Amino acid sequence: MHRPPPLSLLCRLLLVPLLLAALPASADDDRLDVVAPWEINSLDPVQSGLILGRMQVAETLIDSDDTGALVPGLATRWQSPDATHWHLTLRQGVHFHDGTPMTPKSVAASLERTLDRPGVLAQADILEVTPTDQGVDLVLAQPFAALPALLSHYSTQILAPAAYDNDGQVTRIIATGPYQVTQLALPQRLDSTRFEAYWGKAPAIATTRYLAAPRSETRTLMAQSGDADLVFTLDPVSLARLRMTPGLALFAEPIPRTVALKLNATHPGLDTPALRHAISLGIDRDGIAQGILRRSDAAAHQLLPPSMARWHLSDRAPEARNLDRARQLLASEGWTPGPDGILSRNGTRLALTLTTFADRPELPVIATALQAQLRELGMDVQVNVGNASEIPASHQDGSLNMALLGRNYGLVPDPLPTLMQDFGPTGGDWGAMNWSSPALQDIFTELTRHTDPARRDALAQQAATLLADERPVIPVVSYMQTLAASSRLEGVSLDPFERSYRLADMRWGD
Amino acid sequence: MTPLMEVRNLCVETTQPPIHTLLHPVSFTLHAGRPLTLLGETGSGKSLLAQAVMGTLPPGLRARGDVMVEGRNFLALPARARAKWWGRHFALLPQEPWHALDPTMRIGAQIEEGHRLVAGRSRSAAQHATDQSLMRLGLADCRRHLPQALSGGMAQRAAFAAARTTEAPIVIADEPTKGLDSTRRDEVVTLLREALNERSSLLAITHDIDVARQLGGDIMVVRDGICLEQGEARTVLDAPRSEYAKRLIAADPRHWPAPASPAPASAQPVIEGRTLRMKRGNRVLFSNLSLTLSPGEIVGLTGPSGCGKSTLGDILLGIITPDEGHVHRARGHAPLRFQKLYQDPPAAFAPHWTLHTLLEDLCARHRLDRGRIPLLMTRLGLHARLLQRQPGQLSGGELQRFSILRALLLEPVFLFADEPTSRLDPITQQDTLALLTDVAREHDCAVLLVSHDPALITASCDRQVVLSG
Amino acid sequence: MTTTATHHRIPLLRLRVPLPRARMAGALLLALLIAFGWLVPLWHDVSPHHQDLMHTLTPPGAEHLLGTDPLGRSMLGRLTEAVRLSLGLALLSVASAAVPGVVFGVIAGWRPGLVDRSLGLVADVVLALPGLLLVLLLAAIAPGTFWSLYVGIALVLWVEYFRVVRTATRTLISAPQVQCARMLGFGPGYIFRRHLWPELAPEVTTLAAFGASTAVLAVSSLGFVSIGLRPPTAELGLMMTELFPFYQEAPWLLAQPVIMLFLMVLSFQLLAGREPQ
Amino acid sequence: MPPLAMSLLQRVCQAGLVAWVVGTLTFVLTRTLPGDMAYRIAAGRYGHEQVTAAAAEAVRAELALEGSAVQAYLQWFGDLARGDLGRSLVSGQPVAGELQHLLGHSAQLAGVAIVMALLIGVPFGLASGLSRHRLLDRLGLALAVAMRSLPPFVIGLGLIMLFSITLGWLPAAGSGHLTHLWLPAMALALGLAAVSSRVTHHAMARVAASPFYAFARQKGLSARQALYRHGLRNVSVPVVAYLGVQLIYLMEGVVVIESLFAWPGIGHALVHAVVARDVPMIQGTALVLGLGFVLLNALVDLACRGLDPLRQTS
Repeated sequence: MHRPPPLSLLCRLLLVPLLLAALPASADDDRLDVVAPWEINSLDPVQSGLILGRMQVAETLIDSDDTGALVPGLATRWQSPDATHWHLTLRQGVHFHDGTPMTPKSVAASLERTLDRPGVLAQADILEVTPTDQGVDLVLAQPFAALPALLSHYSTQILAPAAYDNDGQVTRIIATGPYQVTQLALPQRLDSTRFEAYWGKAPAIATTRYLAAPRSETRTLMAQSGDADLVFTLDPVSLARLRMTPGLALFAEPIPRTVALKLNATHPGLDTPALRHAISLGIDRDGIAQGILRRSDAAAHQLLPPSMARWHLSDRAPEARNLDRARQLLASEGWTPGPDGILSRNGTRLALTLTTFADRPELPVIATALQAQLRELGMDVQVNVGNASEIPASHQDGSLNMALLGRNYGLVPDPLPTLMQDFGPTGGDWGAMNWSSPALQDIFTELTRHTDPARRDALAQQAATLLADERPVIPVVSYMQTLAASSRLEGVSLDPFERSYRLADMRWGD
Repeated sequence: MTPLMEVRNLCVETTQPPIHTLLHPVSFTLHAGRPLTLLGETGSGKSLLAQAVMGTLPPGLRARGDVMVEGRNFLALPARARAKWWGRHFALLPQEPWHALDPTMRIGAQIEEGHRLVAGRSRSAAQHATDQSLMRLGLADCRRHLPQALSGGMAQRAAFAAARTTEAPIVIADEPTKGLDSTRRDEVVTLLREALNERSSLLAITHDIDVARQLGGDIMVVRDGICLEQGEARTVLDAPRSEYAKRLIAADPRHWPAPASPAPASAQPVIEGRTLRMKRGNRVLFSNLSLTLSPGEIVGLTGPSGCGKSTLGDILLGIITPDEGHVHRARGHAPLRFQKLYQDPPAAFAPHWTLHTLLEDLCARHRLDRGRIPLLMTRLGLHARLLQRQPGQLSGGELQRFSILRALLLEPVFLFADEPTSRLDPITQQDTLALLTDVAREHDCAVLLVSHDPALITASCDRQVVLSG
Repeated sequence: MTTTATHHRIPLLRLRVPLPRARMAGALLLALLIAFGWLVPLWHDVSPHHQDLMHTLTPPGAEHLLGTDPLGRSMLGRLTEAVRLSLGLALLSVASAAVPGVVFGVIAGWRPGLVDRSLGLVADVVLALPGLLLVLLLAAIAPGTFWSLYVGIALVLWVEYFRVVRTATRTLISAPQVQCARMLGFGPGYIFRRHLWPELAPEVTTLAAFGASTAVLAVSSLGFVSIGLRPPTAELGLMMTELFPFYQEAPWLLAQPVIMLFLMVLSFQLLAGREPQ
Repeated sequence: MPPLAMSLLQRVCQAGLVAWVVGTLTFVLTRTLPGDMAYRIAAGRYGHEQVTAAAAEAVRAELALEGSAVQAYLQWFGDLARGDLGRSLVSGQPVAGELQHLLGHSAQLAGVAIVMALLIGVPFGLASGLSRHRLLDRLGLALAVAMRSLPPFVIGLGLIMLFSITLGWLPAAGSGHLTHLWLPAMALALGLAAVSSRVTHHAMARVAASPFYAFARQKGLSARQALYRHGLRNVSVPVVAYLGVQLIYLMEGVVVIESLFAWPGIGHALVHAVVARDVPMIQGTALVLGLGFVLLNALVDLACRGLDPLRQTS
């Protein structure tokens, strides 16, 4: 008795959204679209300098090349008689994006401001920054040979005086890079355009856009659909697929970033080198490399990669998984399997909590793998996936057992500052816990004084050996920086220190 | 006198096997200006007949036979084509006008749309026609009302106006007076009579003998889908031949036997209302009203609908507190012994449980003697197997008798019967009421019986109270 | 058709009554799921946590009936665990949402005026609070525990039950059948049992059916923004997020928990017999 | 007091109460949450790995986190009264400004999603509600159940695969251009449409079975006339009323969809704020969402009154 409404009407209504949607996607073709995971949560270089640097909006005084050797940035020369007093000579004819020239005063002001923010610069405690007619002079409390390396860290990027308001907050990004910000929509998007008055070689590509896409699936899809021209940090799973995708070129470069196990050296199950060695032996690095990272060469047997030759023990053979050896070591320390297969020593079971965080999607997965592998050794491991800050926090209150983290030793081209942070006299938030070695401290202090390369090499090797034997932190796998680029782009290359996306060197092919 | 519609061996049966014949073949002719009334108790297939003629049978049923209209067999037409005749050749007066009107549309609009879309008049003409019909039906000021603002009678008239925008020659009225009190009922009947003229005619379906008598014309007595007798109204009503027709006519309260000799009003009244006053909104229902009931006394309460009959009863039961005055109950009676019978039996039972469960609950609650149930059931003519059914599966009459039984279990001293039989067809009504009064007298239980039918009250009560409203 | 009284006389009307067949199917489906979750491990004993990083993402086959996940764990093992956990927790959240919802709903519907108004206001406010916030905060209070997620979700869902039950109760409580029951001397308990509950039950069970799926989905959504992860436990919602990255390399993996959830919701649906109106 | 004014007054009270509860709840909870706030905030600011004890202490000092909780609490309401939502602890930018930007995007998304959902769900519901074939009904039910058991990100994925990878019609993700809106909106809409199609179906079926609908036909109205004049209005009331409820589901979906489609939205922001213990941001977001919800429901009320004259009188 009741007929459905005429089909025509129905279809029309159903089609509307599709029709609306069917508008042609307009990806601005001359603009260089860059996609990476990291969101921009502030205008302040101390917080978001990473992206400002990579998008080549802001620059540091000192730069580095692919080998990690320091090269001139906004400063052309830097020297110090005693590693305590430093003289930097600034590059001439540099202009900020607002057209004002870069002066020693403005640089000094910018550095001063960076000093009262937390950041790497804190390590070399700088007493004063004084502008000279040619550049700036820095006076340190005690010698610090690696200062130039610190000055290449993004948190020390130089902004124009007009960038700050009265109480030192950054209100606009006015820097010196080849690209200047045209629009910044926190936390997702940064549009920039070529800065015509740039001191160096003018970029070929006029406009760029940075888009933060936290999900790796999203990034992969954007690469596949051609929405983005440069897509960074691809998840291992999608690489094979992207290789197949026409119109895409894949780039990969090992980077000095290592996934490592941070151990609480006072925990009864971790308090001797032998125990830590046992854990190291229990880890199936190749399995993790193959199964999770999909790379046979990902296994890391030392904290620092071969690319950092000074700190890498080239003569030391990689240690394969060896459960029997591991069990022996554990037994030698009095840990023997109980009825439930869990190790125990006079009545106490060996139960550990492995803390990690999900900001890096692979970490929870690796943690899960480690959980199972250590279980084979007889360790009862609980995985706690939380917020990154829980690691330093629980380091400070001493509640941490084990933590799985990714540590970038190339934060500044010279790993020394990072290592000093991690393995200082009281350990380090992202390094050793309740472990310290006077010997290592001596090596570090010497390293801060000496500038003679040969001497430094020797010292570095000693340090590396010490860390490799004591294992306060156990390396698991090493990272690979990955990039999917539109094959229309020419001059694409990866920076092993992830300082720059090198957009200025790229151009559109045809 | 030309036949408007000729129905030959029309019968209704189920489509799925086992094939059930719900309406046995009937034939009749509807002449212009001469109404035909189908008389019979509810559920006797009358309504099916109307639906069969209209072609609005519910799914699972089908009609066979011929319905000749204007020389064509309407029944043979495809459903779509039949729908085109609705409102144009047939005007159906719905059973419950209140529900037949769109609750969210103003009365005027609901009539006007017919004039425009069905009769195809221009906007202005439609408006004019609407005003005309509203005027004629005395609804002039209801144009912008919503159905909920209308009384049953008004709604029936509005529906009538909406259904007959094209002056369709064949008017079919299905139980047009259902649930209306006598005065409203007469209005509707006159309304229907007005619809009759040399071009049009009326097929009315009712169980109300008065309606049949007032409409005149021909009558068909139907029961259980079988036509028992048909003929000229006067002859059938005055000299019924079929047994059933006789009973049906006898069941009219006016033909009931005189009530048994009134019980002697004992000194001790069981319940007493003194100087009661009640307002609804700003309208005074009654004031300074006093009445007393003695044990075993049956008191009738009549008055037009909305005059506060139910309210008075609820006051006596203590469900409502009066604005003024107070209710005095004889000492020594538990409040449980003051009970009520509802107008719509199904609404007074929890629908999801068998009567056995419900009675069991009652006995358990008050530690009653279960032994009395079978006795009372036989006394009330209820078959034991009914206990296993859920309320929805019983007929109104059966269910009402169960509510009497339920009340009796509590040995009531006062029963407020709020139109207990108005939803029942005449015969059942007579039986049920007879039972009620008899049983009440046996148990020395006072009854306040509400009805809008004075005849019924006079026929079954010792004395009566009339609320003027 | 004419009056209720005639219904039992016309046999075809029984056709109108919703067929119990659907419910049977629902019960059967649920039984199968339960069997899958609890019985399968009995004859097919694979640990859901045992890894084999050399055989990851293997397609369904003789060795692993449902294949292996990215860590080379048996999907069959994980699915069984996930079904057990998700069923249990879904029921937990449904219960912790339905019970207060119904209780307060009945109270509010029964006692118009102040009680009703204040309860209604509370409900409105809870409704207005971003449910996400409540869940996130609760998840943050007891990090890494599942119950906190599900109870947090319940905190949001109870309002639905409340609203439905309240309106239903309002109309019922003024109906003659309840007035009559009062006159017959029955108390609130009885009235709820015999008069209210039978009317409320279908609505509530239907809400519950959808509530269960909402809960599981919410957990997967939270997992998607990396909240509530707790390796190596398998839970349907979290499995979906875990397996999402492999949608193209091993679509069958993602499909498995999704299908399981679909069957779960469907079975609840069929059991409930109706949908929210 | 007329019912309309009454309900409006109720809404206003509700809004006030919401503001108070949001402020209090978020404040109390964030203060009682486990984990050191300073560290959380530092992590939010400097990114993981850059969080050090030093950084955390600096944050603690800068924000005077040790200060009296009660004072901070009252402070917030004081500022709120002056329409100041404070500054984000992470970005240092004014919360109001950020919300404006984020809310704008989320509102777009939600708005378009709801419209799409209605455009898809209602016609389907009407058709299946009117047709006598159980098939459409069963199909609708199956679809609805399927949609309710598919996590939003899977739906989103499917859409991207179809519309941007296979057909290349629409950008996969991102923001800044109108075309970026359609896919995320549709991903949300499909879920909603599943539900609203069922609501419509039931409403339509109920109306179609009602005596007044039958009478409308018997008056002589054609099927379409009956539908348009007596069907749609009566159906629309429950459908619109249900929109109010659907807004809740929307919120949950929005978070996922926003992060999948890299859409700068408020749900995404809320998650970040909670993770980073960015109290002013949490409070601001929650407040805006809460009030928005109250407002929308008030609108739904009005719409229902407009559609259903019964509500105006009663």
